[in-house]
Amino acid sequence: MKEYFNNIYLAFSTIFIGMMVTFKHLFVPAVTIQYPNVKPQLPSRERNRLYVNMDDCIGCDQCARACPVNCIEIETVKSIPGEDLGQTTNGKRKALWVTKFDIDIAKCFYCELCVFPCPTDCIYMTDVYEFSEFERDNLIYDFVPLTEEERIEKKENHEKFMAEKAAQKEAELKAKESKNNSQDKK
Amino acid sequence: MIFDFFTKLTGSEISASIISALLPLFLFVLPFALIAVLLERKVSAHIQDRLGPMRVGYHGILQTLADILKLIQKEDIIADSNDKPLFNIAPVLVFAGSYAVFAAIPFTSSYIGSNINLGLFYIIGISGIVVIGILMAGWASNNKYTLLGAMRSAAQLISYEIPTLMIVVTILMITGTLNLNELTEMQSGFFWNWMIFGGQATGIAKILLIPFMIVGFVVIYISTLAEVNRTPFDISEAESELVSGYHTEYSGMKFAIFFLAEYANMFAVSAIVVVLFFGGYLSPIGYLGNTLGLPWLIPVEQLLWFTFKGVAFVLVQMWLRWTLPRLRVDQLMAICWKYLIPIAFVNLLIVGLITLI
Amino acid sequence: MTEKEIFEILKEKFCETIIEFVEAEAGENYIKVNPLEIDKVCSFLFIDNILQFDSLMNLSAVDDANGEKKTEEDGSFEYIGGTLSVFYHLESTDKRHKITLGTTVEKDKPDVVSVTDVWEHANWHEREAFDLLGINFLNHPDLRRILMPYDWDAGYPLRKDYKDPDYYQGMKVPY
Amino acid sequence: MALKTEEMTLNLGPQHPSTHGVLRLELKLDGEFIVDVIPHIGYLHRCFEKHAEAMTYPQIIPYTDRMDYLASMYNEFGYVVTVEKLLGLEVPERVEYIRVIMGELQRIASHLVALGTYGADIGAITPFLFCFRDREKILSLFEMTSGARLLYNYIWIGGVARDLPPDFLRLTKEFIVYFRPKIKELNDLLTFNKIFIERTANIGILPKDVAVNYGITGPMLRASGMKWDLRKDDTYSVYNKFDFDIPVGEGRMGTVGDCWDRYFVRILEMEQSLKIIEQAINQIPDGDVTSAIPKRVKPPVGQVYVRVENPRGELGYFIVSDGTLNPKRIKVRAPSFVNLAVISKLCNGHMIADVIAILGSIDIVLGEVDR
Repeated sequence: MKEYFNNIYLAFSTIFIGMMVTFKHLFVPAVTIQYPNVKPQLPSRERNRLYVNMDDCIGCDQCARACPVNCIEIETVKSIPGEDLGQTTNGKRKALWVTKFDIDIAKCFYCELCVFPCPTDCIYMTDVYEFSEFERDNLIYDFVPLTEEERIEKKENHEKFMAEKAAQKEAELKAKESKNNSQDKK
Repeated sequence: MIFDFFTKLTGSEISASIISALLPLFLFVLPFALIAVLLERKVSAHIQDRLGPMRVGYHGILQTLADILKLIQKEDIIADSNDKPLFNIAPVLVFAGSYAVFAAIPFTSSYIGSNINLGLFYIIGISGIVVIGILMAGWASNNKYTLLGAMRSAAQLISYEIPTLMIVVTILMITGTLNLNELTEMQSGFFWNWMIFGGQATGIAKILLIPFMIVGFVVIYISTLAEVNRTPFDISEAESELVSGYHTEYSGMKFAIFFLAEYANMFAVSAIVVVLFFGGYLSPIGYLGNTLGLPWLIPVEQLLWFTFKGVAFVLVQMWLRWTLPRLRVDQLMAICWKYLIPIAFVNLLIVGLITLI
Repeated sequence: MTEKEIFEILKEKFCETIIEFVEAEAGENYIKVNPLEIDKVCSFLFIDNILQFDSLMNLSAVDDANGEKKTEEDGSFEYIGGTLSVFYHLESTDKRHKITLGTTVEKDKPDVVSVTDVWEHANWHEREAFDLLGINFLNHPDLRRILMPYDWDAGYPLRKDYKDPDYYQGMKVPY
Repeated sequence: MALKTEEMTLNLGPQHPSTHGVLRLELKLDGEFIVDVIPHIGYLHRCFEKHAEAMTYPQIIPYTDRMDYLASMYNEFGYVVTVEKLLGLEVPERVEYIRVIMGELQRIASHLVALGTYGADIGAITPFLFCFRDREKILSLFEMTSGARLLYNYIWIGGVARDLPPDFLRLTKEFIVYFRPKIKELNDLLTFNKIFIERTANIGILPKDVAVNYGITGPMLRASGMKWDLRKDDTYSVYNKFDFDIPVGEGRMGTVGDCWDRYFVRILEMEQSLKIIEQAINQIPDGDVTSAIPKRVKPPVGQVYVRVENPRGELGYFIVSDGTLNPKRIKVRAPSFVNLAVISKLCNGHMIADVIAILGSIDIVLGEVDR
């Protein structure tokens, strides 16, 4: 019997305490923000969309190797002598044409492992976070500043250079051989 | 009253009854449901330190309209294995049950849908249709979750009618009438004449009655809360167990009708509590119409008072909902059979003895 | 109690079934047990008053990848022969000592006796080992796949030479 | 004549509001009563262990985040401790302190989700939002430290990715001051509510010996009355430098080891975590946090099993190294995976609503169950 009334008492008192808590919260200002109108202040270490500053990129492929999901694809072409690619901001001389630097941001899982090994600090994560697209292909970001023709041209240049070099070598070799041959004949 | 007025106006009893039957729907139930849904969302949001809907209109006041528009546009999905006729009738029945209650509710002294002598009895009886509707919905959906929800709901609604009736009988013993209009008029005067303060009784009987009337009010409030499936008694649509209970399979407009019925019901039971214990449409402090000498103002004021009282109880229902966890089905039954019914019985007995004084 | 002492006790009890005490270059040492006797050893460890290994911390199966590697033309490879291992990490919550048991089975006939009778904990871990590495636990009460679909018939994914099937229930697997 | 009845099979999940992910429970019902529960898992199996075999040791860290996504910091912590043991690496003291602060903050965040969703399972939505509101504060602290709110990749082998930001310690102190009254508020609102007690006390009782035999760990084991916490009993990092208690279930509202105990142990643990954080903030030394990070992680041939006290229990990593850059095998002893196995034993004889209560009190994260 005692328990019976105790139960009733407990039920009413605890419900009353709970209701007082919720009643107080009716007048507490909201902790949420009205998102698209008000945007949160993001800390400086925010890890969102990847960005590559191609002026500084030397095409060393370290970020692509560090990536656990292989979302970075880099292709490079060696420059031919006489071409000046300029320097990076921390004084490294660039020696490679980067003809492909694709980041598939749909694959990226924002671990930031690619940022740390970069020798020129040119790949980093920004605080841009709204970048949904209707087409999945639009999420593959191409960072190379060169136009399509330029890329082909660089490749061709390199191939041509290599071919010339090979031809030169061959010619040298031939010259050598013929020299040897003539020596042999002698 | 209003029916006679329309009979005179249109000259035909049929059209008059149709008009007076539809009047509360368009004047009261639909707008109320629209506001109540928004209110529920706003109350819950502010309790939870949020703001709730904010984007449609100023502070989201048009949100429910937008929702209704969305629900109307939605495809009406009927699964292959549903029992189609029952599936389609169920929401109608549920709404009919809860809407029919409004027929006997006295909104003002000059408007009552149907001023029948068995008003209270009629309300208790007609709301039983809701149980049939819910059982139908649960069965016809052909889904185990809905079936469980419907079974729980039926058991719950039928059990909780007993304490409700018991308290109604308690009131009946004091007032001696089932006519809601008369019942309200018997509480006229100032607020100390309300049933919760012992009604028209005087002297020692009044003082003795007050605690038992409060107990009676608490019991009937809890049991009506259970009858409209609100937390902590919402086991029939317990979303964490039964997904959504008996209306899991419903979508679009049919779901909206269930929703409408739920909010109509919330007000209906609040209205009953108000009529029984809080003087119905009566003003606690007198009428502005009397002081200004404008007799037509009095019904308007009464309607405002009635709505105010009803909405206050609806707000308490919401407040409870966003505070409390849910009971288990056996505990729900235990509360009814072990606590509410014995207390209501004892209350009935004591009030009966007091009225003899 | 150190691992060595426990090993001595076990050696006294089961001279021929305990195969050896393996000292690792790095990490932890373990006691190698015959796979068909492991349940006896474990129930002894569980019941014995001095040892009281009442808790199995972990049970893990490993593909040792030590068979003869046969590489196909398309780069896929297969191990012929080789072994699978199962490691049991035991602990006594009362006496506060831990040991590791290990057992090695041939890949062609990976039969290990289940220790579910001793520790209920082993139940799901053994199912996982069966699911992912195909170790057949004898006397297990409910040896079904646990993480992979029940009708997965393309082999055991954690084996080093596992190859994705082309289709699973009509769906192309590598999307 | 007895009425003929038959069992009903009810599939709870894989899509269900309160299975905390994609768990499927096959319930055999006799009316509302449970005859048998058969859990089916694997709907979120993402082959972590297979993936890990193809990756270098540092690359695995972001993957461990994704196992128990509510306690990512602790998953990293456990993994990193294991690899460091394999390498025989000593880390600077400041790193250890940072790891402990992060770990304990993560424990609070994780318990807040557990408690909040448990309230929602029982039917109270408001505590759920209150808990998430407080958790967001912790996530903001993590965000300013590591840059991400959920999957941090912050604790690295041999150190942490970056030093703490300048006002981190001040904000953490502020958080502690802010959070203590919130625990009381939660207690008022939910813990001591009569309906909540009715729903959880004496439900799903797990005795101590059964718990040990099933390998149950963490708050669940402690709720069964066993004083067992790896931070004290098999200490790692710098936990031996702090003074804190191990709360155990006392059966205050029912029997020892019931759902209410499991719930309440988590609340008490949050208070202990606050205590640890306070001490750690006061003791934290200065130093370089990245000095011990090795350039190439190439452990010697060997194997190691290391366990840490994850918010959900004993998180163990078993790593077999074959001396290359990639591990040969990583096996994760996931606490949720182990704790979930006991559900069929706990549920017998209870009702459908109790299954939800029991499942919530186990506090599973399906990402970790299926890996």
